[in-house]
Amino acid sequence: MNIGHQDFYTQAILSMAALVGLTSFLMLGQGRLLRLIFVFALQGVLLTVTTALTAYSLDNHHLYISAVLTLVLKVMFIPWMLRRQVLLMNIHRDIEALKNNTIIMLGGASLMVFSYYVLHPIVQTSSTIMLNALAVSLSVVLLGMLLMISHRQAVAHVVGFMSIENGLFFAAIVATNGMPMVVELGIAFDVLVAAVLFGIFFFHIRTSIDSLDVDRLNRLHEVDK
Amino acid sequence: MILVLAYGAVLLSFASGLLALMMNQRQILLEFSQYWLKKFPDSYKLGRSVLENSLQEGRYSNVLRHAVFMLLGLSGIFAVLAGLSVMLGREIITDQIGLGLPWLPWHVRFDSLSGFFYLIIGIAVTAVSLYGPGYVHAYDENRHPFAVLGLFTGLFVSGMLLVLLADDAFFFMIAWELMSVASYFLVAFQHENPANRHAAFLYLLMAEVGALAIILGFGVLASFSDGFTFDALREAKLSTTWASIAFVLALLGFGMKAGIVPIHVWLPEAHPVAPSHISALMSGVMLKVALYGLIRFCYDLIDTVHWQWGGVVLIIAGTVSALGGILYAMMQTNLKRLLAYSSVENIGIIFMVLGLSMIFMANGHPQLAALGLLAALFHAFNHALFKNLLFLGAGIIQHQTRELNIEIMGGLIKRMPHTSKLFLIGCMSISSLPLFNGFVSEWLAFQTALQVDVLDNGVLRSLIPVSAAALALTAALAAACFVNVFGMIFLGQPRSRHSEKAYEVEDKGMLAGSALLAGLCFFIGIFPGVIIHLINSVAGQLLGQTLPNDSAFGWLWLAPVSAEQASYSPPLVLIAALIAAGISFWYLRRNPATVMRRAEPWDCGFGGLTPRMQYSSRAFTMPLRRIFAKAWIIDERIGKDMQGAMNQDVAAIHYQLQIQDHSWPRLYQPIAQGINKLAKQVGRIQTGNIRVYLGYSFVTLLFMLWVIS
Amino acid sequence: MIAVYFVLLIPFGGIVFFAFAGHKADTGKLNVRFNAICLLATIWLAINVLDQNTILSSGKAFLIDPFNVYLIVLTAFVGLTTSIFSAPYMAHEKDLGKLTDNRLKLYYSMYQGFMLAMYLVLTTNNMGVMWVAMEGATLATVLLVSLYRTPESIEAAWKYFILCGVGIAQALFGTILLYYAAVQVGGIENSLLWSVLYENANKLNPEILEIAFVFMLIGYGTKIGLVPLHNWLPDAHSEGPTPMSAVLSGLLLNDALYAVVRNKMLVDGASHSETAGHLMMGFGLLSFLVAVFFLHRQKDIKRLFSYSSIEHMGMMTFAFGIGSSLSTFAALLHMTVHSLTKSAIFVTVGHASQVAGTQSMSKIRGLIKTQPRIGWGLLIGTIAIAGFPPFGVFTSEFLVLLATMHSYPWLTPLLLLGIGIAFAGLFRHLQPMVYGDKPEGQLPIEANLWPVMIHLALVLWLGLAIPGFLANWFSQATILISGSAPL
Amino acid sequence: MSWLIAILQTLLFVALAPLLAGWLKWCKCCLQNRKAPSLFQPYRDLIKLTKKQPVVAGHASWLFTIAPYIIFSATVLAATVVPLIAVDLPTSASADVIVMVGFFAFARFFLALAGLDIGTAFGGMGSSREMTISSLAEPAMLMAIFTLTMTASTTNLSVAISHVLNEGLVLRPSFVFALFALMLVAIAETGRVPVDNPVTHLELTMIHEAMILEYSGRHLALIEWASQLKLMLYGVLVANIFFPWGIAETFSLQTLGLGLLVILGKLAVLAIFLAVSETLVAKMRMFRVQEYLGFAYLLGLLGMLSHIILETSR
Repeated sequence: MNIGHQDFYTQAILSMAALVGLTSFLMLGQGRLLRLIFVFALQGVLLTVTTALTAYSLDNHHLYISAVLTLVLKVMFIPWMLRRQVLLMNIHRDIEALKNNTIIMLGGASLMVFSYYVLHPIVQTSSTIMLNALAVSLSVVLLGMLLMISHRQAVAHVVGFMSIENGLFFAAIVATNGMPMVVELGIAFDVLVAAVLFGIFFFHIRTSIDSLDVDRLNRLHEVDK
Repeated sequence: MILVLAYGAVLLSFASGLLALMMNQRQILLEFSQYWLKKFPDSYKLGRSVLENSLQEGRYSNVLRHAVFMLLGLSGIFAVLAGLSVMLGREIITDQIGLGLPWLPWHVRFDSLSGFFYLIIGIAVTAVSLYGPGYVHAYDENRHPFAVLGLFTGLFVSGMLLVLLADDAFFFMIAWELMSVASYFLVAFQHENPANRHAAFLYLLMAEVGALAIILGFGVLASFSDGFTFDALREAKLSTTWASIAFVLALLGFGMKAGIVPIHVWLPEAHPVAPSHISALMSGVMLKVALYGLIRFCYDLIDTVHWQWGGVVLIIAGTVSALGGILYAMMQTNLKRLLAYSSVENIGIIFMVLGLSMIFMANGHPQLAALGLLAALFHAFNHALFKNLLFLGAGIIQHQTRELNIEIMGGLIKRMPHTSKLFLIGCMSISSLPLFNGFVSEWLAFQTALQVDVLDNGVLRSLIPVSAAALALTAALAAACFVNVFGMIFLGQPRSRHSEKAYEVEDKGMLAGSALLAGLCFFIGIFPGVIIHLINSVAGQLLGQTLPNDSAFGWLWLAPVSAEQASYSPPLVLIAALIAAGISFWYLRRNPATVMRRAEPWDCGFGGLTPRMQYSSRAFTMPLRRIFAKAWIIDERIGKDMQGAMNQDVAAIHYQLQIQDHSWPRLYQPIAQGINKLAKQVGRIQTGNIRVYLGYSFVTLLFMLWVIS
Repeated sequence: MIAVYFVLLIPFGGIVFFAFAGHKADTGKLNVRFNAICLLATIWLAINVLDQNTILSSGKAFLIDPFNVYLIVLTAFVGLTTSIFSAPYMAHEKDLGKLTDNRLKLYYSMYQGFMLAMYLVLTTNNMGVMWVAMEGATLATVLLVSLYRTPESIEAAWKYFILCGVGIAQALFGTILLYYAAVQVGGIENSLLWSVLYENANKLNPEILEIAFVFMLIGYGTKIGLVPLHNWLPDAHSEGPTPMSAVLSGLLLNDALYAVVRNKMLVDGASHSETAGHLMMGFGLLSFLVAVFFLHRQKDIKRLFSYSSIEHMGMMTFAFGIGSSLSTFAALLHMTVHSLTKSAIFVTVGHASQVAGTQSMSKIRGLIKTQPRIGWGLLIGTIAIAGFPPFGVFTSEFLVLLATMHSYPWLTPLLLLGIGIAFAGLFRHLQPMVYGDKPEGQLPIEANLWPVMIHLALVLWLGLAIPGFLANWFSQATILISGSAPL
Repeated sequence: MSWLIAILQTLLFVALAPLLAGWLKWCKCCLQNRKAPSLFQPYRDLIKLTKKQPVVAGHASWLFTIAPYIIFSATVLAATVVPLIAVDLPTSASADVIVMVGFFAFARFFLALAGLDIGTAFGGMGSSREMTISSLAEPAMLMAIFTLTMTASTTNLSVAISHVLNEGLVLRPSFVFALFALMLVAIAETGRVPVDNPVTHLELTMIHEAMILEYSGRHLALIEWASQLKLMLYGVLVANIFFPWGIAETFSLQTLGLGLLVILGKLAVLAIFLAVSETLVAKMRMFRVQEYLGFAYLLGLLGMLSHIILETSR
């Protein structure tokens, strides 16, 4: 079916979905930490807008709250914290040389296709938007994991982790118009705590292996060297 | 009533175990007794004095030791009574104990088969408990706490008894494993020397594997029936294939415990290192419990034994074990190791005869099947007697000479007169000489094999006589082996300081325990009818068929098939022997002029025979080692020290001989290495790099999503 | 039903109290008290459930049914005994100078936090909340894993954090899909509630539920420690303080499995294909077999037993996957006995490594001679976990084997192989540690072995006879999960 | 009545054994162109020995001194089992052929122990070799005997013999094999050339002699007598099992007398065969004995198989 026949709200959601997906791709290809964090913040903004949009169109009040939560957490607090850490440990200059970047990108693209393919059964039960939205969010999740697999910087891992959260959040918003309030709050709380813990851990890792390169966290293994 | 006796035996052995735990609790008992005496000051004068005496510092441990073994002995006696009464009554008693799974309480069944093995265990345990106190007295309480030994001995015995009582798979396995684990701790008792640790590990590992096989065997039956009670399993209607699978599993499981070649390796490792009275129980009794399991499984649970190949398998396995066992035994110099291998041999014989009876059963000759079963059970009984006797004897020797290596013993017959006589009886019965019990069962085995004519299948008709001849070879080799043993230990001149200094054991109990068994060996050898009468009730219950021998003069004549075909009357033979010996003795000794004179033996005129010039055990077995060289992995080294001009003349010669069991390099080492290799390979997946780990979960996710859609 | 609130509020109070009270000499004992009261509360709760089988709290926020009630009591019990053990243990660690007051403060308050999360996972009726609590458990324990601040511990904690975080995120996606499926049907009020979902399971779209289940399985499976998602587990167990390892092995893994099974019940309700079951069987068997081999190459005693945990969780997952009543009963029983035994083992292991002053097994020798109670405890515990009767583990493994024999006979050889190899792997390492002569410079330590004895006694009891009420719960739960009573 | 005959027959055995040995020696001497001692020389030797004072090795134990009596009476017991001049005697019912083998084993057991008891190299060597050879010989012998017992389907010797007797002259290939097997075994068991040489005292070749090297006086007499008895036993076995004709089936004087004469004749012939073979064949190396006995076993096996396949195949 053609997007032209959808109402404005749907169109907006779909374009948002597209943008969110785009941001994940940007992150995936990004070698510089500061830009990575910036794009992540951007994704947060998009989420906030989406949430607000949904809240407005359904005038569902508790979604406003979660929009605000997103704004505070994902747009302000976490990027701010990460940025601060990066500057603190002044690793903002070193660029992570991503090996075989193009392959990863292609992989990401194929992931998007894959997520459509996986979620296909859902089409019977619902409108295409849901499918698209869910597919996008699933691919955001997968891209987040791919980001973590491809990047060696602990900060990048945190960003990836958070972007996975974003993907989940997006799914929750567009597919089910948000989870019950208590769950939303719980998730937000978890994210907050996680963020704080990450902050602590950067410090510890830094002190123990004086770098944030996770490849050097390899004392515990089962391979005979 | 009978059940009370049976339970009593279990509980008493259990109680003895618990009592042993009191070893270190003297203080508590003391305080308690003080309190008690204060409470009733004027009661039980006698009990009070006894209590005070027994709780004295020096006395306590000794008293407790005796008390523990007394309980154990009581349980043995109870077991004997229970077994006898159930077999004489020829009844089947069932009961339930409110333990176990919610929908499956422990089922108990006490029938003649259980009763017979109850009898075996009872006798052995009684003897051991006579023997025990003197033996364990030697242990240093701090390094080898008696509490542990006593506790696990009690658990071990009760485990064995429970196995015989079990009437559902679950209870059976619990009892079975209780037996294994308890004996494991006993093997590991002196765990400061590595040999014990290694043996214990091997033993427990194989016990575990065997138990798993048995569970699987039950599982096969259970999956064709509802529930795990033996009654349900008996109802199971199996296709021949499944029955065969179950049989193979059972053979594997029980065979591993019974120690048939090539899954016997734990035996020669575990028996030498355990305390002697424990090895006596393990070798003499525990193997029989495994045998019980096999008989129960094959004759009782798998309802109709329709496949004679099972019997053939048993015959072949048995023959191999019998020959292998005795050949390996002959090459050992460690006495207890040797005895362990000879257990393998005897178990082999038993399996072989069982196979015969199975074949007869399959071909529809229940009476001959009964004969075979009789021979097998009878041999099991005899083996329990003389193997216990020999192990106890070995214990005494070790106790007195601090030695187990028969190469450096000798001349003990003068220093330990009683022990030597008892041991001689053991040797004679195990090498199946007439007038002793070993011979009777061997004779029955031959009689069974000779009934092969009734079979139609030509292959069997030619296979069975061959195995019978192998049995003959085994018997002859056993005789050679035990001539060697007795000769090296007791005869000739002492080869070491220890055996020169050795003296007869003071503790009467140790001798009494052995004497009991020796007496039984002889008695059963003369009046086999007694036992046969008992076994007939077993056969009657299992096969619904008994032997005709139960006739008049059954005690005098042994005519298992018919007096026409074969008969043997030990009492008459004994009388005749006495007459002949008496006449010749009287006739030759009547002349007083010819009293014996002692002189130096003939030394080829060189003079100065030294003990080192005697034939050693290695030398004794050398011809057989040459003849059956293929049976072992022999590593023989002769080194010469040269000296003198141009290093021509020999100063000294060193002789080294290592003899190894084939099954180690062929079977066990490959498995162990394989597992280690695999483990190394598997270890590679855990690289320590978190990104790889993330990759794992990523890939897994994609894969499973793909699988789903 | 008020009991539930007690059960939740007491640990919450604990968190706050320990966080603000700071660490004193008797904090350990206080911790014991908290857990003891909590245990009483759970018992009270259990007594409520005893007469009527399932209880929904007002507002349906909490659900207590035979499946989770015994897990709740178990959680409280293990929590208590472990705290009993941890008091002297942590004190000793502090004396060794490994820890500071601040860290101990954190430790105790997070201990309560972990307990809270566990109770929440078990009691809640809301799948979302269950997820939140599960994540909370991770967050609560991650700092404890890195409590010693050694490079290894930090590495372990980081891996634990990232892997579990990412994994659990999948579970959230699964939850969302579940919710979505429920919303799709329409006409279902507050459709994240398990009880509601369970009632309407047959209405839900099976495809979506199966996809959701995949995510759940991956997510919670990471917590269960299913191969190949298990990599965090040995690290976290070996580097954290031993009491933590005890509760992780004894409780966390169970609860993750609990979550998976809850979801499996929904999927089974929706679709009558056995996909979910087969997935679980595959995962379980794989984990079981792989872990078995890992046992052989361990050098660190705590790693050894954490792999054995993986092995046993694999077996439970497998058993739940089979889904026959017998196997389900076995799995429920196995959950209980495994967590009892394993936590007991970790307690002794902690003492043992304190005696030897190291966790590397090559240095731990002659425990029976050095400190007989610890040595025997470790030996008996391992015998129990290796599945020797009359301990309860044997019962459950026996039933699992027979159930497999019934349903998938050709898989039993694999199981047997695994059990055999696992046994060899455990004992080849265990024997040198407990047996042999006493090495130089090892001193007996102040050890409290009551927890071990109680645990092992309970396991023994369960092996000999399963008490009526427990048996009743088990069979109720079995009916709930597999749809039919055991035999 | 029958009991009386049985006892008499046993006594006859014991009495005749030295005569057979004498006869054998006589034949050999004649074959080797030596002047033969009188047939009754063995009796004289025995009597002389019983008169002598026995000398016992210094540290020999009681076992050494009672062994001869045990050996002798065990062999006598074996003699009670074997029908010499008459069949179906009660004694052969009280112990069948397997028991007879058992008696031999019994004697051998104590002989070997006695050899070890004196604590010299020779004794040990002798016992070791004796046990080796016998343990190889026993299966071969049982194979041979099984062939017979399976034909007659009894292990009771006298029943078996009367069975062979009653079914008349039947050519059984199995019997031929069994006969040869039994002969070979008999030679090995009785310590004749080529397995052992009873007359030699060259230390390294002797087996039986090595064990009894320390015996003297009445002990030696008993052992010698026992071995002569053993020789005769095997002879009678071979003779009466395979050529039973002439043995008495009813207890009348003439039948018994006839039986006696017949058996004497058979033994005489057998002895001649033995003497010839001993003159022609040389003693073989110790480690070729296994091949020899292996051959005997093979013959026994062939006999068994031919019995199963050729004679009673169904």
